Amino acid sequence: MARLRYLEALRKALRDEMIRDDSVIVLGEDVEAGARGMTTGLRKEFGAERVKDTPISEAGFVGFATGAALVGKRPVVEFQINTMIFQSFDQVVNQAAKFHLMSGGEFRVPVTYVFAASGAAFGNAAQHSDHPYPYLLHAGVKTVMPATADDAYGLMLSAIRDDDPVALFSPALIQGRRAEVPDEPTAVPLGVGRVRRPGGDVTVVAAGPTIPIALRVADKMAAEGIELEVWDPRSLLPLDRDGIARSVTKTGRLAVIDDANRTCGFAAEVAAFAASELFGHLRAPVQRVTRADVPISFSLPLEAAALPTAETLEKAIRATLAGSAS
Amino acid sequence: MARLRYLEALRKALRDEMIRDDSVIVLGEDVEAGARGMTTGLRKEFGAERVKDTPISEAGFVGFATGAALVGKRPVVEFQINTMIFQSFDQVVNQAAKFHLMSGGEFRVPVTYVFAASGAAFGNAAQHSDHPYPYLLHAGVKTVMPATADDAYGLMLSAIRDDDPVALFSPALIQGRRAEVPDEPTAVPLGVGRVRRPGGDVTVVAAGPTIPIALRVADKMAAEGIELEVWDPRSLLPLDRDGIARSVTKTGRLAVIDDANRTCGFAAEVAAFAASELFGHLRAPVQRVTRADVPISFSLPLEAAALPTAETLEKAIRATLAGSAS
Amino acid sequence: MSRRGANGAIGLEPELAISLYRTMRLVRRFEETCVDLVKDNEIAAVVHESIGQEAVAAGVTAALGARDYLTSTHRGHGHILGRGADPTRVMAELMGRTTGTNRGRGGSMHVGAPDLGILGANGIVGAGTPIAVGATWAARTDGGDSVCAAFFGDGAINQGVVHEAMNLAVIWDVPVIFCCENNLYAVTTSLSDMTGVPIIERAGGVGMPVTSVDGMDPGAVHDAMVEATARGRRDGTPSFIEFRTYRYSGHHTAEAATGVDYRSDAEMESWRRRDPLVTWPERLAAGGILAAGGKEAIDAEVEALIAESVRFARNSPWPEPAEVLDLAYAGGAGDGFPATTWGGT
Amino acid sequence: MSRRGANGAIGLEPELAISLYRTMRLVRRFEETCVDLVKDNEIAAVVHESIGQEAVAAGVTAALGARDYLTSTHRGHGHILGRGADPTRVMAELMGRTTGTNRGRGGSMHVGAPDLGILGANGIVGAGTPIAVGATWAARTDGGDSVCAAFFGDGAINQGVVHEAMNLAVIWDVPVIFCCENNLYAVTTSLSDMTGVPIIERAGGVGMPVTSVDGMDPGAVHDAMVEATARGRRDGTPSFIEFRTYRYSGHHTAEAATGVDYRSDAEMESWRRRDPLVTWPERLAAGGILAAGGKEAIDAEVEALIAESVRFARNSPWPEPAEVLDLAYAGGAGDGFPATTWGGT
Ligand SMILES: Cc1ncc(C[n+]2csc(CCOP(=O)(O)OP(=O)(O)O)c2C)c(N)n1
Ligand SMILES: Cc1ncc(C[n+]2csc(CCOP(=O)(O)OP(=O)(O)O)c2C)c(N)n1
Ligand SMILES: [Mg+2]
Ligand SMILES: [Mg+2]
Repeated sequence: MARLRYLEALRKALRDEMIRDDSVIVLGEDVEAGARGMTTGLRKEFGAERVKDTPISEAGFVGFATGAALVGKRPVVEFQINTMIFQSFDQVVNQAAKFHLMSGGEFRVPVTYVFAASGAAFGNAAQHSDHPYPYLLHAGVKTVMPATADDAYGLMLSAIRDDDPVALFSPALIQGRRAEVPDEPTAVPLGVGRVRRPGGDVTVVAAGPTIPIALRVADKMAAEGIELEVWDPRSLLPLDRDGIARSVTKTGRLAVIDDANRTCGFAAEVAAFAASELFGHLRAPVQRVTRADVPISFSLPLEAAALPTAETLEKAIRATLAGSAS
Repeated sequence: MARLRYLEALRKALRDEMIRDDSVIVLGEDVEAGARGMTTGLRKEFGAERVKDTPISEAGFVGFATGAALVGKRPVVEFQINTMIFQSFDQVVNQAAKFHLMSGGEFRVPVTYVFAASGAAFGNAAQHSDHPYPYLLHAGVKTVMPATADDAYGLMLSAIRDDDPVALFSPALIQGRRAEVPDEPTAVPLGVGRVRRPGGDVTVVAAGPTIPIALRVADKMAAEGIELEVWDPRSLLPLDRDGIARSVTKTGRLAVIDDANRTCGFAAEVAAFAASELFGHLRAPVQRVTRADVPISFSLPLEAAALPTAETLEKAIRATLAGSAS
Repeated sequence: MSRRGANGAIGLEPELAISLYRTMRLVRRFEETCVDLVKDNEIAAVVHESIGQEAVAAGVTAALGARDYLTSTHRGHGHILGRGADPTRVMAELMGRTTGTNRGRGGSMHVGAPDLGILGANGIVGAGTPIAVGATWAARTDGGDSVCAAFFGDGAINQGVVHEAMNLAVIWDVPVIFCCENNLYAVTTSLSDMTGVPIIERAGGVGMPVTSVDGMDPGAVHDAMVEATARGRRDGTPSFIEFRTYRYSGHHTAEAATGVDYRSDAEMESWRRRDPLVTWPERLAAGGILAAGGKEAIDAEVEALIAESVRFARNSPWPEPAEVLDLAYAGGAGDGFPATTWGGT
Repeated sequence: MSRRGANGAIGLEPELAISLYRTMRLVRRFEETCVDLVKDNEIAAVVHESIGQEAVAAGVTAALGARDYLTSTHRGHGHILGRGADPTRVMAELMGRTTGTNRGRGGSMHVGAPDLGILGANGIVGAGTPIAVGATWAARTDGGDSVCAAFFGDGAINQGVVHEAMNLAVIWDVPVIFCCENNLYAVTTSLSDMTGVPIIERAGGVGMPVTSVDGMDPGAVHDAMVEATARGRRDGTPSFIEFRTYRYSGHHTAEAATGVDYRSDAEMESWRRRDPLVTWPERLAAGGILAAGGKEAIDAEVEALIAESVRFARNSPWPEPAEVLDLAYAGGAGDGFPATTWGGT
């Protein structure tokens, strides 16, 4: 076991897989120099054929990765900025994600898309602060967002080994955090959530950067005797619905805190699932704590006001305990 | 009043606005010849400066429209195929949709995006059958999907007159249907829903191509004495939540049938809204009837199996009446 | 690849020259049959006919070797059949049957075949080009000499991603042959309104060898491809070839119903006079390559094959609705995918 | 626009030549101040300095007229200030205050100003170019003669949308001057690894006049722009100008912390010797255009302006959290927008 930062854990997972499997290659802007940290040193270790800087051609290099995957490579594509998925949107959702089915199962597209430093981070402004995973979820792209270094390590392994496209979000606000990471490759399977803190009163579904927020609120409310169960799906698609169901069956109350936009976001999906499948267990309105559905302003007070916070989560939890919509 | 087809109503609205307002222009692939029907004859009537065929450069011409809008035009952009939004995704969600806020309110982007013949339509296969409005909803782009010719007319007027980007979906499966359309320009405001059929037992939220399905099921179940209230939001963002609330307060039961993907889709948004804001009025699980979250196969039996149908809606309604998740 | 023999005007090995005719004939009759099947609702939606453009498909594919790749377009039957896909399985695909190349999941615009290196036809203009570059690059990392024919139309030249893909091929030495079928139109729009310069200048500006050839002459097409593939195999150079051609039909089978009108009769007539299905066998006959009755024998053989394809497709089973989720993911759509509880089946 | 006077080596009107220096000095000192403010957390996140590239901003903007337009980039302070934006309001924007050009909503990468025709800086590489084409086209539909300077970097040449935008300008006769600041790098990647041909060939292939000029010489920059804008006004021709320049700083203020290393000391040194902030005033002095003490007077004036900008910004109010939704939509975010019930404020 070594205590690694989240970003180091991603790098270790990538490196371990590259050692284990020759077909793993890395593509992206400035991956040779390792501008984003995940790929530092890999060019030197694995050479020019396996670690390639790309031009600023997101649609082009995502399509390139698809093609390489079709004939046996396992490309890991790093998006330097979260919203760069938009440039390559057709290549991801209309090509890579549909290729297997369209080909009648003849082709597979084992590509991993890594979103480096995703989400907002103190002044990145409207075009660099998105957390665009709901777009991918809607498109049916497998998507994970680890919250801790150990999960970052284990989910990165699974993402690379998966035979479908998998998106991995590495949120800016947490990728400096540390955790114990096993020395031996230990994959965390897709679709298996994790209780971050057990509790019997309210289930709080959180993911990625909202995990520390949820834990903070849980600590605070525990002092009042209110026990939150902080439940981390880790993988947003596939989603461990059974795990959510187990928790909500116990608590009867559900709040979802999520760092993406509100409308048609991940929180909406979890709330909708609960409204259908867990209705009989719910004793109070489901709470959605999300972004404010407005582009993120540069100015810090406005950025903070648009993001989900401990205060809004606490308010929502008190509302659900009082049995009212927030 | 004239009895017009949906597509004719769109064309009439566009033409009426072009007559009324010189700043309205039309851009898109093959709009001069009117390959998609909405723009037939407009080039001849309004000339080359106002009706422009574009190259197959979706990102380019969407950006062009944004620029033209910034300096006073009201461009109407026709996407020849629904998924062409993917090519221009950055220009829509990261540029046009954010421009007003990013500029501190100094600029406006009054562009209308029309999605001609959107959705699936008997054999268009995986890349041409999407109904991509949830992507736009998540991005905060105002979005309407009229179900009838009169609403097509009225919402098109509102879309063009709006000072923000507005997306209008014209579903392939219903754009041949007829309705009475007023001779005088009568705008339908964004954000106001409409009861398509009143009923007291179950609220069925449907939109666009699922309206005829919902009405069919309502007819059928009425014979058994079950009265569905078919409620058409018409505009998906802004969403007439008060209208949905009124209906659900009355019926206590909600089913949503929607022609987009399930995960993080429009049905998820409506269900999540109900789970939070209408929880106290709900007497049974909310039902989501959607696509199956799988790329649409070419082969017709598989296409049909992936789409929301009258049968699945009926099943869902019976489930909600029985108080169970479907 | 067969190079020029000593046959005067034709200049190709007789066997190859004849097989080019056979391919063109197969594609023509296959598509004419498709048009009928669309009319009869036996093929769903529309098909985009390449009738008139067969010489390009035949000439390009004849120049490819066994380990080479191909990406195709919405107008791709010729590419696929030329490459050697079994017409019965392609027809079954177009008729949505489980015996189709894509088990009925793809249809006309998505035919693919790993064993033939056909990395999918594509319904999205230009989208196949970066995929072609990536696949070809990957195939060569273990020392192979694969090349790839990436097809697209004149309209695709204005898609940003095509430009990006061409640049990737240039900077990474990936021998994709960018095969641009210039049939003068993208749906109703005329190429000359949509670009300011000849199409090959656009590609030349990215830094690869470009050439423009008569796309109504399968021999000329083939020769240009032989040169480009040889260069590509040798030193990884990508190439761009413009094939000047023409589609005799509308953009697709439903065009007539839309009432659009964008081509003059004179223009259409002038191109019809150059129909490779007529001119090529005439040249072969004049050059003594095709003996009396030779054409008729090929035509009859093709006819039988087409008839068999339709018969095979008609007798093939439809997919079952219950299979709808089976191919959503390579590992199947198990627990955790909303699809599994969406309630449809 | 001032054209060449009779001043020998410089060849520009003295007033213009001096104002080019003033602009460069303003941009340099503004950005040096920004770097300090970022260090002190008075400016959030990062700024992308254009230090070293000031001659391009000064020369290009000096050639624009009142009704012309400009689109800028992530590295855009020079473009904005050159165009005449009030440094106090730009500084207030960078410090997130309500008195900023964008009321604090935009920050460094999004500065815009309708009254100056500044259609936004852009954080997305290349994304401003089609916006520039559309705006310029629209502005000319009522007979005006506007042109537009659309800035982007060498790295942007590989974005598909830039290619699409250039083509739109060509086919629709829209006089956008595509101003490519070639500073040899995109973050850490070297242009020479990312394109197979000189950058101007890429643009030339689309069909517009191209030229490459010394981007360390504001006079040369200005002259090239004057030629391009005159041609554009006259007949709608777009142009592409490569400005060969260099950034003395890292990609942005946080680069040093990442430990990347991609430029040689010798290379940096050679470009530093050509610093326009040194060479240009020397030339002006040598040509007798800048009298003794003239430079110092400008420098002092600029210093006062910068100090005043920082003072103004510091004394300006922050936006209130409660305003968070105000500018979500042009008509406000009323009923029906989830934003209004998201529970945050
Ligand atoms: C990116 C994209 N834009 C638009 C379309 C709709 N569309 C399908 S084919 C076509 C014309 C293509 O023209 P060209 O590339 O010349 O090929 P051709 O049809 O002439 O063979 C268009 C616009 C599409 N499928 N993909
Ligand atoms: C489409 C897109 N891809 C990637 C990025 C991340 N990024 C920001 S600036 C930059 C380099 C741009 O290089 P260049 O165009 O040469 O401009 P320079 O920074 O040298 O001024 C990159 C890759 C981005 N903002 N947008
Ligand atoms: Mg064409
Ligand atoms: Mg650069």
